[in-house]
Amino acid sequence: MENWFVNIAYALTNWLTGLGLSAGLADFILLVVQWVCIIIIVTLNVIVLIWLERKVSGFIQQRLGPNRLGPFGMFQTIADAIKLLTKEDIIPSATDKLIFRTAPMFFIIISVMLYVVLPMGENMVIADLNAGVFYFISVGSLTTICLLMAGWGSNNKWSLLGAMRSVAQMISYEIPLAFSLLGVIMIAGSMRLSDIAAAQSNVWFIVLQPVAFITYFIAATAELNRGPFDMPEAEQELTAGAYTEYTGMRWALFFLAEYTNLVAVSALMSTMFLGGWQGPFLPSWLWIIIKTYLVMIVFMWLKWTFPRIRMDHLMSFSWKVLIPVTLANILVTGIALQVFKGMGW
Amino acid sequence: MSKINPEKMITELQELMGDKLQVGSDDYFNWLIINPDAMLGLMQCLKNDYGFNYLANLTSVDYGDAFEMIYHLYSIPDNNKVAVKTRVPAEAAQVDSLVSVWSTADWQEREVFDLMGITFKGHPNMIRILLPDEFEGHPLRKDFKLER
Amino acid sequence: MKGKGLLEGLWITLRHLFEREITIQYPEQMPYLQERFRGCLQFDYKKCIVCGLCTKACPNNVLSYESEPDPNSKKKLLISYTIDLQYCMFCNLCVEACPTGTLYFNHNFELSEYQRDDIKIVYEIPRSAQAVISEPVDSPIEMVDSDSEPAPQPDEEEAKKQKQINAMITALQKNPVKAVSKLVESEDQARILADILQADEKKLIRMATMMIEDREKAGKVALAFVNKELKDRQQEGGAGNEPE
Amino acid sequence: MLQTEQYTINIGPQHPSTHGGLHVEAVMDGEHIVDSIVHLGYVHRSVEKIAESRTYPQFVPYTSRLDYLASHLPTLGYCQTVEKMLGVTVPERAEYIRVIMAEFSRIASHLLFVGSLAIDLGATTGLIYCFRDRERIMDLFEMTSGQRLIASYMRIGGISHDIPDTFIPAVRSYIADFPKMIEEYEGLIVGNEILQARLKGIGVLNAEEAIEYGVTGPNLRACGVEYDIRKADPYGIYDRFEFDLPLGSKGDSWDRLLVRIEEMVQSVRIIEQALEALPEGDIKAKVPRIIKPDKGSEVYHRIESSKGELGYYIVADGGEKPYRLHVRAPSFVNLMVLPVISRGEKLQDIIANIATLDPVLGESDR
Repeated sequence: MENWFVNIAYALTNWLTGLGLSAGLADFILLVVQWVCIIIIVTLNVIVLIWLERKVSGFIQQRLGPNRLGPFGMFQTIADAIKLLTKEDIIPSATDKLIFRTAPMFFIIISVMLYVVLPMGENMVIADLNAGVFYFISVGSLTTICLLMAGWGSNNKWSLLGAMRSVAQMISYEIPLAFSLLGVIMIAGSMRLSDIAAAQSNVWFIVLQPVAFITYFIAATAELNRGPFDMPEAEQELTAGAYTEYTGMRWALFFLAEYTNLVAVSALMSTMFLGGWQGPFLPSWLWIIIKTYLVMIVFMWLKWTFPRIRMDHLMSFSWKVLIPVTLANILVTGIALQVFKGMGW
Repeated sequence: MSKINPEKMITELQELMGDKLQVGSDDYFNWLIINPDAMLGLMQCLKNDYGFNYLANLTSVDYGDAFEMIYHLYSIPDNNKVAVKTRVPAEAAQVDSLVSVWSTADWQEREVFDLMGITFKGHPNMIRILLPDEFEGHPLRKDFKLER
Repeated sequence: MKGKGLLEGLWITLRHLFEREITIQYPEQMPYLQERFRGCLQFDYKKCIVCGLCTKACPNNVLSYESEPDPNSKKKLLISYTIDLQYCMFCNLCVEACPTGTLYFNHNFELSEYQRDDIKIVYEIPRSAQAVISEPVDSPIEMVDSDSEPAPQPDEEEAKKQKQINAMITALQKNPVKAVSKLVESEDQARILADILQADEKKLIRMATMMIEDREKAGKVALAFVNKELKDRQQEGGAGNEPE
Repeated sequence: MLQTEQYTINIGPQHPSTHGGLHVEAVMDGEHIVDSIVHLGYVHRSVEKIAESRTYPQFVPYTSRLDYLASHLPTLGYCQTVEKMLGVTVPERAEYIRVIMAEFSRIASHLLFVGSLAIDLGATTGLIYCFRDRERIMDLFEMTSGQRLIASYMRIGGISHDIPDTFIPAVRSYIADFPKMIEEYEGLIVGNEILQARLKGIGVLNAEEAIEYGVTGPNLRACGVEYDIRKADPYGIYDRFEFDLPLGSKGDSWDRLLVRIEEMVQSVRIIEQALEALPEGDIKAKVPRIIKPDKGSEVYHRIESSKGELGYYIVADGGEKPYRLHVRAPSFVNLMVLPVISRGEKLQDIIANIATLDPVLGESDR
């Protein structure tokens, strides 16, 4: 069971080269197959996730959540997706059409791009970059541009406010996000995600870096635009923020991309702090799924408990609390590393 | 400030206002019926000298040939109360605005203007408040015809 | 400590995550309605004395009726009664005004209709049906004094009978539970009988004829119908329904 | 140099947080509110004109529709006003039941306040919990009057139905569960630091300004002014009950929340006392079917509604319909301070301010 997917990929490459294709072409085809798989997984995953979110919020609020379609209402999201797909695509006349149309597409593309470096099990990385963490952070921050595009292109004040908030928030929270990961990178000695996961075979980094875990968790919530940091959307204040003017499938794409981001960040968090694919008995890829889902349920739990923080509090929290804390964490980690090295560990 | 003596207040006010002020009372209120031209002065006096700092209610009644403005005043925390009335003829439906005395008169006067059509001299923003701006007529007037 | 409130909130929501749900699955599971719940306004024309108090009490002109003077007494006869439910505020003023309990609220709250006209509830009471249906048994006020009518001639009688039967059929179609309530003992039985008659038009016509011609026989037949239906239902229930 | 420009943004009339058809035109500088103009009238029904074409008893159901979140209170106010005109004495039992109902209405309204404040600040779950507990009050209303939200329960001279046998046990069980409910709100909503940070020091209204603008009810008491019509000008039998007036100190949104939470506890105290003292007897005084107050009689009567001073001014002309009826709606007057307290604050704060001023648009627009 452990090596199912690795074997499939290996067999596929072998078969392709057996057909007489060059190794490079076979790799390319394999890459395409992997991409298609990722997109399918992402879409299916989002369907499950939306269902899960609605179920979790329902249970927290002593409701049942979706329960009509399929077992436990599992197919409700599919029905919703079909509804959204068949809805009229309204583009308001005063919008900047090109930007308005392309924003959701960029958003989803960028979200899917995050999956390239994520190890989804032992030896299961599409491109095991040696600067994987760096890649993840930089691509992840691109999503803000899409929100800005959506907000600007909509030609709506609410949308623009939401977009501006998103930009401000991203600028503040990118820094603690990267800083909190630095501690882990220092201990692991690598930015390659598979190395980081492998380095946790003895002890998970959440034990070594608890402060970094908490700061990363908070910064990631802000980065994901999820409650209590859902400034750009903020439906009680900005109606729907950057998404106000979007309808039908374009709006659904935003939704899809947000959840795709959520999965990616949760997966990164399990890789960086929760031991990645490490775990007893079960195959590695199952472990990472379990960990990712647990992290996501915690995200949902937070969202359905807390009120939205105010914009200026959000910023001052980042600059006055998170950044100093993460900097201190880096300092302490560095000193501790040197001390332990001196002690000959 | 302690509880004021209503009789004393009324005599003092009568001295001050002369024949412009008439006095009445029922089970619940002492009524001060004042000429519209002296109303602003009376109100300022009531607020500044007698501590009626809370204008609870401000409304109007259409009596066909005349409009009556009714003000219910209370004082916090002494809990004195007095009611002031003033009558203006229907053809010249204008009274002094009390926004300068109590800010709470702002919207209540706008409401009276909106629904009853009495204008308030010195009101900073005399526009309709409940009905749409392009609405014609003032529905609480007795001559307003209901469509049905 | 800062953050304690946040954790407390998280603890509360976590506790509720595993608690029992409080929602009612509405279409399958009907909500529990209190006895006084005001659903749809109903009119029991057997009890109406055409006093007009309800229409005077109504703030919104929901209620209206047509009547004609009874030639035999000083009272009035009701021809039709209209409840225009779309303007109803369910304020209970008419029910309180009614001296005989003619108006009452039932527990039906599913009052939406596709057409505006369907919201209106119209009770039309044909003259001849009044004579038959409103045989006063439990209502304190007599509406029609049938004894005082002169004895009709034979063919006239035949025509009148046919007319009565027709009226009965309409009554059975319009408000079956009321119409058959005299035949059977309990309201449940009346409801079952009403269902049977609504389902089968032949039975309905037969029953209407019987009710005009031979009251006793009609009662017996009705009881037989009800018993058979109950038996059927029991068998069905035993075989098909799983225990909850 | 970067140039900035002020812009206007329309909060409402279609907006998730305006509690109905409220329209606030906000002049903004970035996220800061420079000025705001409140536009009302989206729910205007001209109730005062309707009253002139309805008889006195017929107008009772309309009053329920003013403040539909606490529907017993405006009805109570109207009935007491007409009773004052007629000089009717309401039977003791009816008075006590009225108090129980009125205080439950107040709790229901404040519960909705807490819940809607939570959801306006983004905490959806708080709303659901409040509604869960509010639902039980609605069941009590349904038990007595037959209607849940808009009960039309009070009548001129008394009440429409006596309470059923199941009512008192249900009330007692609700009161027994109430501390637990409050504890839950304290934990989830009031104790939450994010919410505290969003409410403390926001929408500050000082006492002089509040009286100047005619703000009443919990909003006034949050400013530290001890003024409650139940105590200052007792109506009905309120002088027989013992209860405290919770007061705020700063007059900010946070105080407005705390005052209301504490007021619910006080309302429960009143209900307990009323249950203890509930006598047997009639529920309705003898009132003629056609009510004709004397010509020229006019009454201003005010009660402490859940939003503030709810006053009715009625002028009779000897007929069976009021010649003039005016409703002094607390929501209407309280809303006036919204531009005052929101000036210079942020967009997110004006949402909190609208929520803590607790306007009911059915009442403010009439």
